[in-house]
Amino acid sequence: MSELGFTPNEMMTIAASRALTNDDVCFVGIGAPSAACNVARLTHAPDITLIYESGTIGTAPQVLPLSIGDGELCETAVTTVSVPEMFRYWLQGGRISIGLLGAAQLDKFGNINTTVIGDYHHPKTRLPGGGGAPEIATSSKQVYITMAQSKRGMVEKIDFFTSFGHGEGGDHRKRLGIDTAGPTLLITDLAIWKPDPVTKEFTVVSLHPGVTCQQVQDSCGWVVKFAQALDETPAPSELELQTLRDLQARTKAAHEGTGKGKAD
Amino acid sequence: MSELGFTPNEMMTIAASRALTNDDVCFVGIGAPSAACNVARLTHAPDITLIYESGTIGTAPQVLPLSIGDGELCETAVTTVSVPEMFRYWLQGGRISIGLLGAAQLDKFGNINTTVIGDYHHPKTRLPGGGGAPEIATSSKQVYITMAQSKRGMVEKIDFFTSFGHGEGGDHRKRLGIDTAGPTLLITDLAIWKPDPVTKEFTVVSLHPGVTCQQVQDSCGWVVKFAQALDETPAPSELELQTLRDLQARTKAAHEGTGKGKAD
Amino acid sequence: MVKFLPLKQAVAENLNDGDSVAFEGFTHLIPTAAAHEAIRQGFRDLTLIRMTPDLIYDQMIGMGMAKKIVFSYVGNPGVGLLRRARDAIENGFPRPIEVEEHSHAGMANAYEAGAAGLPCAVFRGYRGAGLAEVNPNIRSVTCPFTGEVLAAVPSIRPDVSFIHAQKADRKGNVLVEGIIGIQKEAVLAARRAMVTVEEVVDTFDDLHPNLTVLPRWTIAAISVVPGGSHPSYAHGYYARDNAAYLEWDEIAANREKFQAWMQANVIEKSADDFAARVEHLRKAA
Amino acid sequence: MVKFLPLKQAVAENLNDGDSVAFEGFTHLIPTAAAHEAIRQGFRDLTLIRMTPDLIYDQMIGMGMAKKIVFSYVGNPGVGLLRRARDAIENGFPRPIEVEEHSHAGMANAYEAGAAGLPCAVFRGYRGAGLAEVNPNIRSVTCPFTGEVLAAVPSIRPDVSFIHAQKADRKGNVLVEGIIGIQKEAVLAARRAMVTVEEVVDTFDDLHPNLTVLPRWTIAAISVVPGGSHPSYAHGYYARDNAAYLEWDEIAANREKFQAWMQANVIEKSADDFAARVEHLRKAA
Repeated sequence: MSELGFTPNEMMTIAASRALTNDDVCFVGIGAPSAACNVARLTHAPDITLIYESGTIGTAPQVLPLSIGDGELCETAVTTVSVPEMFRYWLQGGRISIGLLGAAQLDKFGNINTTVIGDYHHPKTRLPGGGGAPEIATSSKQVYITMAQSKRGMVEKIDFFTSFGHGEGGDHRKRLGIDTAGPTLLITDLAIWKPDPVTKEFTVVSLHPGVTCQQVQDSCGWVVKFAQALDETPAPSELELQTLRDLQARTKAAHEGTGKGKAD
Repeated sequence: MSELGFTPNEMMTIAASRALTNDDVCFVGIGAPSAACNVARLTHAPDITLIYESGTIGTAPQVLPLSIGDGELCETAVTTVSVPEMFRYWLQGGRISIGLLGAAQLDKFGNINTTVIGDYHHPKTRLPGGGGAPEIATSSKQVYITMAQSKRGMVEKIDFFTSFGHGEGGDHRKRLGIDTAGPTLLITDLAIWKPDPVTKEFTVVSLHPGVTCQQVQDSCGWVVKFAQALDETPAPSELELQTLRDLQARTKAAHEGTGKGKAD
Repeated sequence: MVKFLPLKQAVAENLNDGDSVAFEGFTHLIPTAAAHEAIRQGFRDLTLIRMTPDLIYDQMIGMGMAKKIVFSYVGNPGVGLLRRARDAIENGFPRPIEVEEHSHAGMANAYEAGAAGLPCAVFRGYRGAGLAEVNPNIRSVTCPFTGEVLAAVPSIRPDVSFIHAQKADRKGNVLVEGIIGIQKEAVLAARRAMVTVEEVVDTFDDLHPNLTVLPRWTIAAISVVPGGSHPSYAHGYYARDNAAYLEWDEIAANREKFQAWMQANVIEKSADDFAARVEHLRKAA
Repeated sequence: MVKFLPLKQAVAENLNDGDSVAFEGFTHLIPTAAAHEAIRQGFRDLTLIRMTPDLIYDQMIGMGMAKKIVFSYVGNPGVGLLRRARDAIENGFPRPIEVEEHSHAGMANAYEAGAAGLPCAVFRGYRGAGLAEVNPNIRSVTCPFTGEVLAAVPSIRPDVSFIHAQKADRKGNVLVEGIIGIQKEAVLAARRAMVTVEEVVDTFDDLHPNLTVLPRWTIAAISVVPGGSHPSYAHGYYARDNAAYLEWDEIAANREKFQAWMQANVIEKSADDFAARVEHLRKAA
C-alpha cells in the first residue's frame, strides 16, 4: 500500500472499471479484467452484461471466480449456453461491445502474446496460450487491455502474435479484413493509454495519481509517447476502493475455504 | 373396410410398423410414417427411438400429431432440441437408422417428388415442397417409403427430384458422393417392395393378403418387376389392428376436440 | 435496449415496407398476433422468410403483402397445401411472387449462420436434389482437408424477426420453452427483433440455468398478447387448435371466402381478441 | 446400447493404447475419476484432445502417456501454468510430445463440426493470429456468395470421449446441467463415449424438456462415481476445490514431488476414493 491509500493494482482495476458502462456487453477474462468488470457492476454500472467464455451470460457473482467456469457464474447468470454457442452466436455474432484481455507480453500496437517466450517450436517458456483471445481480439467491437507495467511485459517486439491488436499500426487491421476497432484502451498500474488515431500506437493520456512520466518510461520496453495534455487519473473514491476490497476479501475467503479434506 | 377385416391402408401402416425394430432411431414424417412408427412402439418395439424434425427426440405420443410439432411430442420426449441442432447433430451426424418418407410422386428407383407437378418455374400444381426430405434421404442410413398406390403417384418419370433415391439406379448414389443406403423398402397399400441389389429398381417381394399382381400393376405407372418367389404379407394381427385403430380413434377425438371457440 | 410497447406500436416501429422479415415458429409459438397486426397496418413488398410458412404467410400472401417468399415447406402441416400461396405462385394472384426455396436443413443452417454472424452456412446437403438446380443460392465449398464438396447457402439476416414466447421478466429477458424450433436463431440473426409474450413475470431467478433465454439487449420491443400464437400453441398455456388448421383448408380454397374471413377475423379485430380464442384450449395444454 | 459398468471395466473396454481421446469438461464436470483410472491402467501413445487440458492432462502427460496433445489453453485456470505439460513441451520430459494448438473458437467449432458429422468447421477466426502460421491444420475456405475468406479447421472426431455428468436414469439417458461446456459435442463427435455420473435416478420424467440430455443410445458405458469430478465440481452436488488447484501448482513444479503425489493419490487409490474427497465441498454447492 502506498501513502496514497491505494495500491497501483487497485488503481488499475478501478480505472478499468470506470471505462465500462451500463450498456456494455463484456467478454471477461480472468484476473484483473474480472475484478474491474465486477467493480463496475457493483458501483456505477449495475446493468452491465458480463459474459464469461464458459457460457455464462449476464452473470453477477458475489465472489470473483478462480476459473472462468466457477459455479457461481452459472448460478447468477441470465442464461448459460454451450461453449460452441458462446463462440458462434455471442462472440462471432458481433454482440460483444468490450473484450477484456490481459497480456504476458504486449507491444505498442496492442498486439498480445500469452503463448510462448522464445521460438514457438522450441520455446524457452511455454505459456498457457490464447484460449479465447485470438477471436475476442477480432470479434469484439473494442478491446480493453489491462496489465501491470514491466520491461519484460511491455516490449518492442513480442515473441508470438497470440492475438492481433493493430499489427504494424495504421490500417493493418482493415488490410487483414478485420472490421472491429481492436484495442482502444490500455490501462496499466501507472497510466491510461489510448491508440493514436492514425498510427494506432498506444499513447499515455492520463497518469495515475503520484505517477511520473519517468516511471512510466522506466517500466516500459519501448519509447513511450505521451499526449500533449496529460490528465491525472482521479484517485479511487471511497466507494470504489471499498467495493474492490470487499470483493477481494470475499473471494479470498471463498477460495481458501474449499481447501480442507482434499486428496492428500 | 374389405371383407378381410382390415383396409389396405391399415395393412400398409402395419406392414411398415413391422419393419421397425427396438434398436431403430427413426426420423418420422407425418401421416402414415408417424402411425407406423407409433404402432411399432406400442407393439413389438417399445424402446424404438422416434425423432420428429421439430426437435423432439425419443417421443412417445398417446395421440398422433397433426403437425410435426404438436405439444405432446415434446411432453413425452427424452429431450427437445433446437431445429438447427436436429439437422446438424442428429440427422447430418449420421445417427438416424431409418428415415421415413411419403411421396406425392415416386419413380421405380425411389426418387421422390413432393415439390411441383409440372415445370418448377411455372408449376401446374405447387405442392408443399421437401421440408426435411432432401437430407433425410441422404443422411439416414436407410430410407423406408410408404404410399398408397396410384398411376398418378407411381410414375415412370417424376416432375422434380425433391429427394434423391437411387437416381438412375445402379451406383448412382455413390457417384454423387452419397454413402448411405437410400431407399431399401417401399410399402404400399398393396405390396412390399425392395430394390434389386444391382439395378436398384423397386421389385415387389410380398403381396398383401388378397392382392393380385394385376392389381399392383394396374395402380402403378411403370412396368412392375415381381420377385420370383413372392411372399404373402401376413395379415394384421388382432393386437396390431386394435393398436392402430385405438391410436387413430384417440387421435381423431383429440384433433376434433380443439375446434370449438376458435376465431369465427 | 428493449421496450415494452402495445403491439400496434411495436409492429409500427419495427416493420417497414420492403423489409425482409421472419415471423418464425416451428409449428409451436407461431407469432399470429404480430402477423395479423402487420396485415392490419398494410405493409407492402415484404420478403417473407420462414421455414414453414403456414397460415400466417398464406394470409399475408393472400393480402398481397409479399414480393418474395423464402421457405422450405409451404404447406399446412398435416393438412395439405397452402392455397393462397399456391394461387400466388401458380397464377400470380393477387400479385406475382418470387420464390426462393430451400430444404429444412438449408434454412436451419442458414439461420444458424446468421445468428453466428457468418456470411454463409456450410453443411452436407442437397445431394441429388432438384433444388440445387433451380436455386442459384445453393452453391458449394470444398473441405480443404478431405476434398469433400459441401453445400453452402447464404446466411439468413432478416431486417426484422418476430417471435412469440411464453414469458418475459420485468427487465425484458425472454423465455422460450418446449419446441424451441428456430426462434433463438431468428432473433439473433435479425437486425432487430420483436417478441410477443403470454405474460410478464417479476424475475427469472427460479428458472433452470440452461433454458432458452434471450437477454433483454437482443430484443427491440416486447408486447404482451395472451393467446397471441393461436391457432398455434404455447407450451404450458394452451393447446394447438388443430381444428382451425383443418378449417383453414376450406377458407383459403376460395378467394372471396378468404377475403371475407380476413375482414371479419383480422382487419376488424385487434390483439385483444386473441385471449378469448384460446380460452377453450387452456385446459388441454 | 449403453451398459452400466464399474469404472475399471468401462475404461478398459473403451480406451486403447494409441487412441485419440477427449476427457472433456470446461472447468465444470471434469472427468477426473475416469482419467485417474486410465492412468492406473497405464495406457500409452494417446492423443489427448481437450480445450483446457488442466490438471488431468498435466498428470497424464507427466506419466508419459501422451504422444500428442490438441488444445486451446494449456493452463491451470486462474492459477498459471501446467508444469508437467511445460516440462514435456520444453524439455521432452518424460517423453517428447507433439503439439496441435488452436484457439477456443477453433476447438469449439471443431467439436461442433465433429458432432455434426462434418469433415471441417468453418468460422471467422485466427485473423492476424500467430497460430495460423504454426498450425498446418488451420486453413481457409472462401464464401461463395461474398468472397469473404473464413477459417477452416478439421472437425474433432475422437476415438473415445469421457465426460462426467450429474445423473443417469435407469435406462441410461444422461443429464448434464449448469456450465454444459462442450460435453454434448464431445460425446456426439466421438466414435464411442463413456460417462461417469454422480448418481442414477429412476426416471427423467420430471426434467424440463429443453435440458441437455444425451439419449442412452449415444453412450457406450456409464459408471457411477460420486465425487468423480473432484477437484472440479458438479453443479448441484459439490463446489470446486479451488484450493486443490492452487496446491497443484506446487506439486507439479517438481518431478519427484509429482511422482510421489501420483503414487499416493492415483496409483494406490481407486474410484471409490472420490466420494470422500468432496464431502466437505457438498454444503457449498
